[in-house]
Formats: sequence, C-alpha cells, structure tokens
Amino acid sequence: MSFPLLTATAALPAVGAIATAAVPAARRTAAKWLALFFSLATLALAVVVAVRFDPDGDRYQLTESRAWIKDFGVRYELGVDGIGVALIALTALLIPFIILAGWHDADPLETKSSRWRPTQGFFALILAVEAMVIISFEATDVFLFYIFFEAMLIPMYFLIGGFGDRAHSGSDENASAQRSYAAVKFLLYNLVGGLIMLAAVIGLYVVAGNFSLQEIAEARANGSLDMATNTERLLFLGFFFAFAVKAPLWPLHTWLPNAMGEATAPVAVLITAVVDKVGTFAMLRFCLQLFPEASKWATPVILVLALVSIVYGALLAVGQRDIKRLVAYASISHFGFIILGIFAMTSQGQSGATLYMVNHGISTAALMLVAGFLISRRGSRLIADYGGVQKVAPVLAGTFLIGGLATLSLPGLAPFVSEFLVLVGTFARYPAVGIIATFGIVLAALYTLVLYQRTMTGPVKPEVASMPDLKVRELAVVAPLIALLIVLGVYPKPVTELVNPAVKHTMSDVQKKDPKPDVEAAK
Amino acid sequence: MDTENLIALLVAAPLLGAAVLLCGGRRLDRVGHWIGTALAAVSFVIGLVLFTDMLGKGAEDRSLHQHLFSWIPVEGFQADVAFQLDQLSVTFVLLISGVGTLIHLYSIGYMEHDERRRRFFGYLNLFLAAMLLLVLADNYLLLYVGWEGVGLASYLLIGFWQHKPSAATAAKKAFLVNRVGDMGLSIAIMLMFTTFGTFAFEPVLEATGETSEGKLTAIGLMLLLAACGKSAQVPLQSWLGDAMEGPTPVSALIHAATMVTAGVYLIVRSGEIFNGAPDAQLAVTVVGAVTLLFGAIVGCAKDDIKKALAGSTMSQIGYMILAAGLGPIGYVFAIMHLVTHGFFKAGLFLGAGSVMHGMNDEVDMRKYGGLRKYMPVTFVTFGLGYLAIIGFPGLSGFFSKDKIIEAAFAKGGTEGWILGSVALLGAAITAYYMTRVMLLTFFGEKRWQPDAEGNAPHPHESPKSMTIPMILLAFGSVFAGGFFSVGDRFMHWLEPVTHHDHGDSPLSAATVTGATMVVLVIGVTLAWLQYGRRPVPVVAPRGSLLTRAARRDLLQDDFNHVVLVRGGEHLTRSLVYVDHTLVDGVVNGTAASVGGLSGRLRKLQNGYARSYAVSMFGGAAVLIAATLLMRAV
Amino acid sequence: MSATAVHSLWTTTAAASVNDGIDKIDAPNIEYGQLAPTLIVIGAAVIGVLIEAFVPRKSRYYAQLFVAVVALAAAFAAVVALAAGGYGTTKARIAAMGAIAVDGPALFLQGTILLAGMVAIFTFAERRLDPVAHGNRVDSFVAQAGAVPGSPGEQAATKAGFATTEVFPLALFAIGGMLVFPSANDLLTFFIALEVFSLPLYLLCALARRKRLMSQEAAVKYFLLGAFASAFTLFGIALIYGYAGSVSYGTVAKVVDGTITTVDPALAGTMGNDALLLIGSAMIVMGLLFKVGAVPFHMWTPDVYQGAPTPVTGFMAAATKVAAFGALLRLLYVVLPGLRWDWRPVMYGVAVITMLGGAIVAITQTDIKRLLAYSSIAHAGFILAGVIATTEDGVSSVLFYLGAYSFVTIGAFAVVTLVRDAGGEATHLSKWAGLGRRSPLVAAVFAVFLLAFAGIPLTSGFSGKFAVFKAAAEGGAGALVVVGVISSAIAAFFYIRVIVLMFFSEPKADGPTVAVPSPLTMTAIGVGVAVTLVLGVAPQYFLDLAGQSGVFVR
Amino acid sequence: MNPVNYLYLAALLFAIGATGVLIRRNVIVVFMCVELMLNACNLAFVAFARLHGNLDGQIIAFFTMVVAAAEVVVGLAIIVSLFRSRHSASVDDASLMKL
Repeated sequence: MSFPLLTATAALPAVGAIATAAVPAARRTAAKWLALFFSLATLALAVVVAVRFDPDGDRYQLTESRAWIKDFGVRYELGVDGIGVALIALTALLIPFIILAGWHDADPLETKSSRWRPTQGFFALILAVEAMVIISFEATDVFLFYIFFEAMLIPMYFLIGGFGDRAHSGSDENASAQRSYAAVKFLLYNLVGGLIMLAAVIGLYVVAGNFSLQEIAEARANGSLDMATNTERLLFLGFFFAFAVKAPLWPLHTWLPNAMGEATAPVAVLITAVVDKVGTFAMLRFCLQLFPEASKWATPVILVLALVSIVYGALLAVGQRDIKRLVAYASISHFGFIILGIFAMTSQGQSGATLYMVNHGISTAALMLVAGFLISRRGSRLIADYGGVQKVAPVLAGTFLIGGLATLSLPGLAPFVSEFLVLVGTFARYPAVGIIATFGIVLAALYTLVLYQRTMTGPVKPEVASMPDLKVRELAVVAPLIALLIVLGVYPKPVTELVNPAVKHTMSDVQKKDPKPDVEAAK
Repeated sequence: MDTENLIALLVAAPLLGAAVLLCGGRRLDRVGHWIGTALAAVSFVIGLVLFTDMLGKGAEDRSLHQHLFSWIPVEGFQADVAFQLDQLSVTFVLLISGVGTLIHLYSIGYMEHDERRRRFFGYLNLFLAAMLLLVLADNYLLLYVGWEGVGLASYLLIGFWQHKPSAATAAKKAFLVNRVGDMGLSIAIMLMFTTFGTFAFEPVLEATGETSEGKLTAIGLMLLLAACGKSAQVPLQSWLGDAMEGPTPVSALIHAATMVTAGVYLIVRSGEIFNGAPDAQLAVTVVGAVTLLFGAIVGCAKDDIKKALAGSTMSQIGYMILAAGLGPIGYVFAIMHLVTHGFFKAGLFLGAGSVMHGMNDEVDMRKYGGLRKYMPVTFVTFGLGYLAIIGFPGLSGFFSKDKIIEAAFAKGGTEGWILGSVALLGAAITAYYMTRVMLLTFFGEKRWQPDAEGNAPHPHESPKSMTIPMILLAFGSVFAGGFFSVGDRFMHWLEPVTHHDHGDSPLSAATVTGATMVVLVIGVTLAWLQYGRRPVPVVAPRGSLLTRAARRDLLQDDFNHVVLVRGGEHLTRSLVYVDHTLVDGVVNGTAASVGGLSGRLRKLQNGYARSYAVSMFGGAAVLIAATLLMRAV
Repeated sequence: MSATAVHSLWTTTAAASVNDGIDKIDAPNIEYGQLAPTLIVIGAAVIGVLIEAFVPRKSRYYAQLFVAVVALAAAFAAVVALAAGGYGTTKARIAAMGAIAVDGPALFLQGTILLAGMVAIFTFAERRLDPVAHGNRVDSFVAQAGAVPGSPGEQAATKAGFATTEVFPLALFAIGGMLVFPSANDLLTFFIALEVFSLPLYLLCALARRKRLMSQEAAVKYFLLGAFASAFTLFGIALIYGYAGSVSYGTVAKVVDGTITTVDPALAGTMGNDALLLIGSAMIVMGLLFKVGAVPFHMWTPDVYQGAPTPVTGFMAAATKVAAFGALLRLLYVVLPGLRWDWRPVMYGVAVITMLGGAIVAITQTDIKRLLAYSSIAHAGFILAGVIATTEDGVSSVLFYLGAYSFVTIGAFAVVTLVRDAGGEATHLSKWAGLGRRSPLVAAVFAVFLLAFAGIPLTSGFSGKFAVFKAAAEGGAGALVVVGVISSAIAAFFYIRVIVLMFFSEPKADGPTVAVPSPLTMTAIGVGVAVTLVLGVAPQYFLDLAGQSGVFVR
Repeated sequence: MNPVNYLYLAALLFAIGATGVLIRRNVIVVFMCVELMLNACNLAFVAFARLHGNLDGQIIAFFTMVVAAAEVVVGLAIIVSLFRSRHSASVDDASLMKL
C-alpha cells in the first residue's frame, strides 16, 4: 500500500496536539508557534490531498483499509470523495487562522499556579479537534466515523468550558457559571444525539453485519441487502437526529447560541465553521447513502424544519443583543439553507449545499473573528455598548462590513454562489419552499446591517473613542479570509468541479433525477 | 482589432480604481480623486470607441459578445461571466460613464473639505463598475451581481456620512427595500431556470414562445418587483426620499441619472417576456402611472430641495416604467426619456448641490430666495434643466415626455385613455412643482437668516470643477432630445434590440402636443400664483390634508413603520421569548424533571438496613411472582 | 458423566457402608493441576494466617504483602498456563468430581479476578497517603479492629505501630472464593464459594482507619443484608434440589429440559414440579442480583461503598461484580437454559430498572464514593443487557465488559484515595472543585476514568458498552438497547458534572490536597489508565480472548 | 404423612425468619432470624433428601451448619465492635449513611 496520505493528514495535528501539550509551562510562546507550525503543515498535507485527488476518478480515492475490530465488523477504512476533500481543505485552512486569532486568548491570568498550563492546553485541544474532524471527513466506515464524531465532543467541551470569552457581563463566578452551563449544554445535547445514533449504529450492524459504507451502499444498491421499511426509517432517524443536533437544525439548536456566546471567538468559529460541518457532511454522506428510501420519506418534514431554521434563525438574529449570539443565530439560519440544499435532492441543491459548507465556514470565520477582535478591545459582547467604531477604527469596520456582506451573501462574494445554487436547486423541485427560503435573504440583510449600523456607525461612543485599529496579526487573519471570499465568489469553479462528481454519485444513490426545464420537457 | 475584447475593460477600469482607492490607504489621499476621475474617464473613452466602432457596422451585427470564463459550472446549471454589448447597452454605457465622469469631476470640488474624499471616490468607482456590469451582463445572474453591486455602492454612498445616524438609517433602509426587490429578481431567475433551463438573455428571450403565458406573467411580475425596488416605484419607493441623506453628487449620479433607471433597463431588456404576458405589462403600466402621480404629488409638498427633486425623479421614472409597460410602442421612448432625464435631472441635482454649497448646506428652499443674483451659472444651468424637465418646447424633456404621452394614448382602448390622461396630469403637476422649486430658490427676495451660531450664509458661485459639469449637462438637457428625435434617429438606433410599432393613437400627435402645452401652462401659472406673486413664508404653513400627507411621503413610511417595523420588532421579541422559554424550556424542563425524580427516589435510601431488607424482600416476592407469571401466561 | 460423578461424590461412601465391607474406597480423583489457581490462593491465605500467628509484628506487613503478591502472580500464571493448555476451549472439562468447571468463562473470569485482586492488593498496601502517625507509616486500615473508635486504646495501638495485616489473608480468602464462584458446577460449591468470598468482605468493610463508625455501620449493613440474601439463595437451592433431586448443574439442567424424566411415581409430586423450579431459581437469581447490586437489591451498595475503606470498596466493586456475574452467567446458561423464556422477561425488567434507577439516582449524589456506587449499579444494568442476549456473543461481551469495567473501577477508587484533607479522604464533591487547577494530572486521570464510565468512544467503557448492546440487539432486545442509551445519556450528565467541578470551577481556599502515593497505588492507577485506553483503541485482542472463552462446558 | 408438610413447615420457618429480619430492631435478634432462615433451608434439604432417597440433602445440611457457624463468628465480631463503639445494638441506630 502506498503512503497513507489520509492517515497522515489526520495524524499530523494529533501529533501536534501532543507535542504542544508537552511544552513546559514557561514556554508559552513556543507552544503557540509549535501549534501554528503543525496546523500549517496539516494545511500543506491537505493541499497535497486536494492535488492528488482526481475529480474524474473513482468515487472514493486515496483509500486505506486495515483490520481493526473484527468482532464489531469494524475496519479502519479511509477514503475521500470531492465533498470530503473540500471540507478537509476548509478545516485545514481555517485552523491556522483560528490559532492565530486566538493567540492571546489563553494567556494565563496571574492568579493561576505554575502547574496550570492553559495556553498549551488551548492550542493542543484545537489541534486535537482538527485531527478528529479531519478523520471523520475521511472515514468510510460508519463505526470509525461514529467514534470520532463522538470523541471530538470532549476537546470541544474543554475548549468551550475551559477558555471562555474574557469579555462578559457580570462577576467572574457568574461568567464561569454561564460558561460551564454552555459547555455542559453543548456536550449533553450532542451526547444524547450521539447515543441515539449509537443505538442506530448497532441496529445497522444487526441488519448489515458490517460497517463498511461502500459495502453496505453497494449491497443496498444491488438489492442484496434489503431493510424492512420501518427498520430503515428508524435507523435513518437515529442517524439524522445526531446530525441534526450537530448541524444544528431547529428545534435542536439552542445549544449553539450559548456555546458560541460563551466561547472565545476563535473557538466559536471552530464550532460553527468546522465541527458543525461534520453534521451536514454526514447527512450527505451517510443518511442519503445508507438510507435513500427513508431519506426520501423524511424529506418533507426535514424541508419544513430547514425552512423554519432559516426564517426563525434569521428573526432571532435580528432580536439579539449580543454580537456573538447574533452570529450564532445567523449560522442556524445558514445551516437551514445547507440542509435544504441537501434534501432538495437536486444536483444544484447538493453542490450548492457543499459549496455552502465551505463558504459559510470562511464567511463566518471572517465575521466572527473580526467581531472577536472588536469585543476583545471593548470588553463587551453587547451591541449596545458600541457605536461609531468606523470613525476610530476604519479598517476593523471595513473588514467587519465585508464579513457581514458575505453573511448576507452579497453577489460577488462566495456565499452568494452557494446560496443561489441551493435556492435554485430547491426551487426546481419544490417551488413554494424555494420562494419562502428566499425571504431569508431579506432577513439576512436586516440583521447584518442592523448589527453594522448599531456598532460601527453613528456618533462615536466615548468608550470606543480610543479603540485601536486592527493590528498586523489580526490583519493577517482577516485579509486572507476576505481575499478567499472574493476569489471563491468570482471563480468558484475549482470547488464546484471537485464537488460535482461526488454529487452525481449521491444523486444516483437516492435514485433521483433533476427535474427537466419545461421547455425541454415539452419537447 | 476585434473590439469585443474591450468590453471587459469598461468594467475593469473603474473596478481597478475602486480596489486601488479602497485598499490604498492614506498615502493616496492626495491623488485619490484624480485617479478615480481618470479611470471613470477611461471607461467613457472606451465606451466611445466601442460606440463609434458599432456605428461602423450594419444594424444586424452590432451586437458584440465577450465570454470571459464559466462562472458556476454545476450539473445542469450554467452561469458564465460573459458580456453583451448592443445598441441598448452601449447607450447606457455612454450615459453612465459620461455622466459618471462629469460627476466625478464635480465631486472633486464638492468633497474638497471631506477628509474621507479618497474613499468617496473609491465608492463612486465601485458604483460605476457595478452599474456597467449590470448593463453589460449577457445573462440575468450576472446582471443580478451588478444589480446588487449598485445596491451596495448606493448603500455605502448614502451612508457616507456615517456619523449622522439619519444617514446610516437611510442607507440601511435603501438596501433593505432593494433586497425585497432583489427577491423578485432572484425568484424570476429561478423561474427562468426551471422554465428554460437557462437564464442567459438570448436563449431565454428566443424561447419565450415555447412556454405558457402564465409562466411568462409570473416571471414578468417578479421582474417588475425587482424594478420597483431599484427604481423606487410604488410600493417600494419609500427609500428614495431618505437616500437624499447622501452627498449631492451621489444623489445626482445614482439616485437620479443612472442606478434608479436600472429597473427600466431590466424591463426593456426583458421586452420579449413582457410582450408574451399582457397582464404583466398592464401591471407595469399601472405601477408606472401610480408612481408618476405619487412622486409628482410628493414633489409638490417638499420644502427640502433635494427631496423635491427626488419626488420628481420618482415621477419621471414612473413615466419611463409606464412607457416600458406599453411594450414595443413605448420601449424606445422609455429609454430616450431615460437618457434625457439623465442629463437634466443630473444637472438639476448638481445645481441643487451648488446652491447648498453656497448656502452652508442649507436644504430648506424656504430659506433660499433670490439666489439668481449670487450664483448666475448655477441659475442658468438649473433653469435650463428646469425648462427641459417640464417639457418646454424644443428642449430634451419636451421630445421624450411628449412621445411617452402619445404612446400612452396609443395603447388604445380605455387603458390607453386612462394612462394617457394620467400622463398628461403628471405633466401638469411636474410643471407646477418644478416651477415652485425654481421660484423658491432663485426668485423672490432673500429669506435666509444667520443660523444658531450667528454666521449667515454668504451665497457664492461654486468653483470651476463644479460649474463645468453643470454646464455640460445643461447642454445635454437642451439639445439631446432634439438630436435624438430628428428623423427618429434614436428609434432606428434601438429598433434592432427593442423593436418598435407605432400603435394606433386615437389622437393625432399634434393634439397630444397641444394638450401637453396647455397643461404645462396651467401648471406653471398655478405655481406662479402661489409662490411667484406673494412672498413665501419662511415657516411652512400647515397646509391641506393632502399637503401634509405628501410631506410625509403620503404616509407610506408611517405605514411601513407601523406594519413592518413595529410588527417585526414584536415578532422577533416574542420569538426570542419562545426560543428561551419553549424550545429551550422543554429541554431544561426534562432535565429538571429527571433531577426531581432523582431527588425523590433518593429519599428511599433512608439509611435503615431494615428498609433495605424490605425492598429486597419485596423484590424477591416480585421476582418470584413474575417468574411464575411468565409460566402462567 | 457429571451426573453420576456428582452422585458418587456423596453416595459411594454411604453405599459402601451398607454393602460389602469397607476394604476398598475408591478415592475421588481431584485434578489438582486444573484447580491450581484456587488452591494456590487459598493456600497462600492459610499461610497468611500462619504468618499472623508466628511472624513478628514489624515484618508481618512485608511478609503478607510478599505472600499475597506472589500467590496471585502464581495463580495468574497457572490460569494462563491452563488457558494456553487449551482448557479454555477444546479441553474444557469438569473437574473435582463435578464440583468445579474448568472452561473458557471460568478461566477468563479467574484471570480477571486475579489481576484485579493483584491491583487491589497494591492499593491495600499503600502506606504513604495517611500522615505518618507516631513514627509509623500507616495504611488505610485501622490499627486494631477491636479498639473502640477514638478511645485511648486505639491511640495506644497506633502508637505501638499495630497494623491490621490480616487484611491480606482476608483478601486472599475472598479472592479464593471468587475464583471458585464463577466456576462452581454444583449448587453446593456455589453456595460455599459465595460465603467464602462474602464473609471476608464483611470484615474488610469494618476495618477503615478513618470514619470508623461509618465503616462499622457499612459492615453491619452489608453483613445482615448479605446473610439475608444468602438465606434466600440457600432456600432457592433447597427447592431446586427438591425439584431435581440433585444439585449438580448438569443434572438439574437435564431435568429442566426434560432429558431425565421422573422414574418413581411416588416422587412425581415434587420431581419435575415446576413451581419448585421456578421459585427456587428466582431465589437463587435474587441472591446473585444482590451481589451485583441490581435494583431493587442494590440498596446496600451506596452505603457500603461509602463506609468501607476505599481500597476495599474498589476491590469489592470490581472483583465481586466479576465473580457474581460469572456465576449468574453459568447459572442461566448452563442450568436454566431450558427456562430461558421464563427468566428472560424478568431479567429484562430488572435490567431496565437497574439501568435507569442507577443513572437517575446518581444525578443528585454529593459524595464521590456514593456517586461511583450508583454508577456501578447503572453499569450492572448494562451488563445485564448483555446477559439477556442469551447468545455466545452475549457471554463474551459480558466477559469483556467485566474485564474492562473492573480496572476502571479500581483505578477510579484509587484516585479517590489520593484526594485528602484533614479528615482523611475528601469524598464530598464540593471538595473536588477546581482540582483540575490544583493538580491537573490527577484530575485528568480521573476524567479519563469518568469518560470511560460514561462510555465515550476511545475508552474501554465504549468498547464494552458497544459489545453488550450489540449482543443484546442481536439477541432481539432492541428496546433494551434504547433504554440503555437513554440511561447512558442520563448517566453522562453526572460524570460530566464531576468534570465540570474539577476543571471549570474555581478552587476553594480550604480545598483538599492531593497526596503523592507510593509506586503501589501509582501502578494501580497506571494499570487502570492503560487498560482503559488500550481496550478503547485496540480492543480486538481482548475481544478475541473473550470470544474464545464464550463457551460453557456442560 | 405427606412429605409436603415438611416443606410447608420449612417455608413457614423461613417466612418467620424473614419477617423477624424485617421487623426486629436488635441486631442480635435480626441475626438470629437469619439463622432461623438458614435452618428452615436445612429442614427443606433434609426433607427433600428423604424424598429423593439420596443423601445429598443431608450432607448439604451439614455444610449449611458450618457456614452458619462461620457467619456467626464473623457476624458477632462485627456486631460486637459496633456495639462497643455505639453502646447500642439497634439496627436503626446504624444509619449514619443515607440518601
């Protein structure tokens, strides 16, 4: 077997995590640089993966397969399709920025004893999450996927609960209470989801006898493995529930605002831009492939829930007083779009959804990280505490605006492409749904511009009068992201070409054909 | 050399300018405005080159195409970045880049004292790029990009003085209202995709015959919605008045000459679709007619010079939309009026700007008066623009507006009569409010006093960089119409794109012209009687119910506020509550109840060995009973 | 062969007396080799008693420790040898005239018990945690069990450097009993083994150095309830005997599934009277459920776990469960398979309320030891889910789970012994606040154990849980799996609570200190962590082991 | 005489013993009740042994006695130590640990 590229891609950050954790307490800066180095190295590997991947080749490439737990019918099977490659690239791309943005977030306060090494822990945990996320994008064995899908909760949990946003209202105890509440809420929500999925995973084993995605999918396809309708539906629900919690889909979303509100901005980005993508990715890869019939059966309900998420999330975003919670609800709305695209079951919808995962990752990162810089300057998350920032910190305001414009998917920026594809794809099969979803773009404009107006424009608040503009480090975080947003908005072809074949496969899995345009249908 | 490769440069030049100016940083502050102006001029020159080149070709092969790259290639979905330059778009290119360049020039003087001038020019260039992209795109999706691009530019420029909350709010409002329109556009595009499998101009417009009228109507109505948003037509007109918060050059360029006319372009460009959908056309004409009156009435009541002009803009675009709704009868005149309007309305706004420049940015016309002595150039150019817009015989407005009124009658049937008479009425009101503006501003005795700080304005003529553009535009407003109409030049020029038929007017052209003249005189006289003869009170009289309503934009904002804003606030607030208590409450409730159960069960563990024994004994009994029971059943 | 063999064990002599003279007794042949593990341990225990009698006090501790460790190691070696000799699979047989079964499950469980016992002995022997008293290193056991708590006598004993080194032989006796318990092949041996490992435990519970009142109370409760339970068990045995006319597993099984039918009409009244069988088996099962701490026979667990010296708690929690579940498996799979359709639903119910009950009540616990006690109850429920599967997979999954669980438990309790304040171990949860800040390593280790309890992937807890749930689902108990995951979710909540406490809440000023243990405890904890992670990441080898040992000999 | 009667008697004794455990407070008495239960078992064993005509039951009875004796040793040890430290032999007093 050739060099296990995928394993290496996942293992490198894991190694980095251990190395970073091992750095002695005093050498904090060293730990930071080490973490940054490893994340960049991982990015390099991810690029190699993307290059080695041939869009017109087999469905799964760079595959690896080793025996692991025979008794459970589990093999260590890795492989990527276009979607996987795109998301791995996204993850590997975002982590360095997250690390760079969180450069000072984990600097210990003086009170801590010398044995307590928050900085090392912080960056080690981030790398650990990266490793687990990447491998769950690579896993083609349901059990292997499940293991890391669950395991990544633990480092996330410590990141949220252990390294909260220093900018909080109220006393420290109060803040730490809220923080651990958020962390516990995050963990329990996802754990419950995961455990229900565990039941379904076991059920799948009982039915299928192994966990190999490809084998099962083939067996489903050639009819050698037929599930009773109800079994399939139950299993589907078990899987979907977990993914819907992770994604998150209304009404399972309430953990996200707390988590993103209490976590530091980089961690918030890690949650929504990276970890949550595993949920939507898994819907595309596992729900549709393993349970095509059940997926179709559930589509109406899921579409409705997605619609609710879109509108409801946006409306709640309008109603927020806390910048980060606002972004969180905006994300809920966007995840609604992604799920809509997946279950519209049209090529445009699913390509759009995949593209959306990437773009949403980048745009949210841009917006949230700038918001983080803003918050760290003023020490408050409340929108009301800001005003007229653009006068004192024009660059910060400008980048914030661009991030916002990306969030409202302005044409010319990346998210527009994906959002429009999702809308078209949905509209093609369910016109009514498509039209309702379109209201989302108005609401998006509303919450983004209200946020911008309240924080950046108007007379300068005395508290922000002395606010410094973006530093070099911060600019180094934001500028590339913005550049990416523009490039992918103007020239998304590389990504779409990566994704299209994979989507074609998925479409054939669910045995759906794109609806023909009337004119051709008439002929 | 094959000229179509130049098309991209049209967009690229100002885009480059925007990029350089916005990313360039302070070091460009001193030269920024010149860079911006120069690049605007560049694309104007390129436009001229392409135009002349086009003139050299036969009417048929005048449409040029440039395919840059495939934008969003997805299974069964093809969106390209490709340009189409035909007579229609080149007309717009010239208008946009021409007027645009002039206004860049004007802004150099106007924004002299603003330390963020560089950024201002960056935004202006951004606008030019987006607007050119809008008119050059060869498919609806790319048009959409330009469409939102100009929206963004307008947002940035309206809110340019962000420290003023009113400006920021106005900008936000403009963007949001436009978004509603954009919804229409995107739905229209989706419909096209599902109907024709594409949304490029040529295939769509050629295939209109192959689909049902219902589909076409739906698409048409959605396009109309889009047009309403961008062109400030009822019911989406409310943003335009507030948009006057922006610097005056912006109002002139974006909210008078170019962007707001994009809706007209969209409808004319989609002519084939509307031709296939009479109902949609009717809707267009109705919207046009209503807005025409609406804007005019508002224009009569405003004392803020810019808002008055804004109302007039609304109403003039109403004319264009009306014309565009008439189908092939009106397309040409819609565009023609659009161009002429571009000249004189831009001129008028620049004039207004010049006045404000000299009056310490005072906008209340009741505090002007008799300015003709202080700023002659402004007076003359403004006057010419005034004559043009009211349709004084021989000037641009006369030709274009008169043609539209004719066309309205030519629609035939009751509709024709109604629309025609509405158009006439509009002409009368136009004459009235424009005269009012003229009188209030330049005639009568001076009414301005020292303001709070006690420094009285010293009205003076504006610098060359400002007056020259005004003069040039004045030329346009005087001669453009005549030039176009001699031998129906403009009509023949556009015909290959828009096609044209004369319809059958129940009235002769002469009759219509006569009628127009009559209403014109009436309007002017009324205005003179009210504002010319007797002195004008500095404080506006309470006025009639209609006047007061008109001052408040015919209560449209109040409606929006009550229904949308308040309603929205309540909705979101209640949803936040729901999210916290219900959705979250259910979860926390479950957790709490489990906890409570735990607390109760815990009490069983009371520490007494004997009670433990009891539970064991009971358990054993149950166990035995159950086992026996299992056998029994 | 077994039936007659068992008969002969008692009856030959009797028969001989009636028959031709007493010139020839055919001595029962005992396969000492195959019984080696048990014999070694019991022998060592006896030696331990002798040491108490003859070795001077100063060196007893070391002598006892030496003997115990060596014995356990040797016994484990013997087990490995037997397994290697194929007694676990092909040569599985019934030894000692039918009293003891030597087969896969027996050897696997004996191996587990011995290792767990070994680790537990290490924690017993820990002498660095308690502050040095009167110049003597002291372990966590009382100086003189007879001395009244707080009395001058007690202090005198401490001053004199007394130490209850009896704990080692006691532990060895208990282990010996535990070795026999899961491999007992007739109900008498079964009962004797039960008592042999229970009685020492009762005593061990009473021997805590600190908090002696609680310790003694725990002992009393455990003892009374234990005796109560074993009385039930015994009566159950009596009834079974009445039903089958024999106590040998083999015979009973045959009678149950009717291969042996009643010969004598006079006996028809009792022989094959199902009421006897059903009631009897129910009562025996009840005795076992008591030992594994299944609801509603669990109520002793929290009190005893809390009161007993923590090393003993760890030992009990791990080894007792292993032994008892082993016996339960054998009973249900060897003796009562014919009764499957009667006991399965009942056990089903027990499993459900055990899983839920344990998890739910644990939520509101405030003492770490009680918390772990309830968690052990919940885990008993999970294991029962595997037992119910009634498939070979079921057996091996239970074996695996027991193996995984026991080391996590001992490790966890070992960590508990480290966190101390003036009053000895600081077991109240509030004391654990901010432990992660004060000593990250200990907190991290404990977190690993908690995550394993919670069944988070990449820990042994997950592998085990997955194994039993998988077996249950395949055995057609899908609903049980759903209940299982629900209660795991509930359980997760309180494990997480502890982690939150340790890492996310600020340390208290008067918080406990973390004692630095001797290599003994370190090994205990280290082994715990190692097993947890290895079985979590690469469990295949051990699954194979358990899989091969999944077959009982009949 | 019907052998079943012996069983009834055994059951009765067992029940009495159990009840005693449940209702009596004094540890010693409780403990004796447990002994009673064990002896009930013995009676059952012996009866069955007779019934089946093999001696297993009777031998088991001896074993039981030994076990009972062992329990007495251990039990009394514990109980005495408890009594010495509390000066009370009531089971209910031993309820430090609860909830």
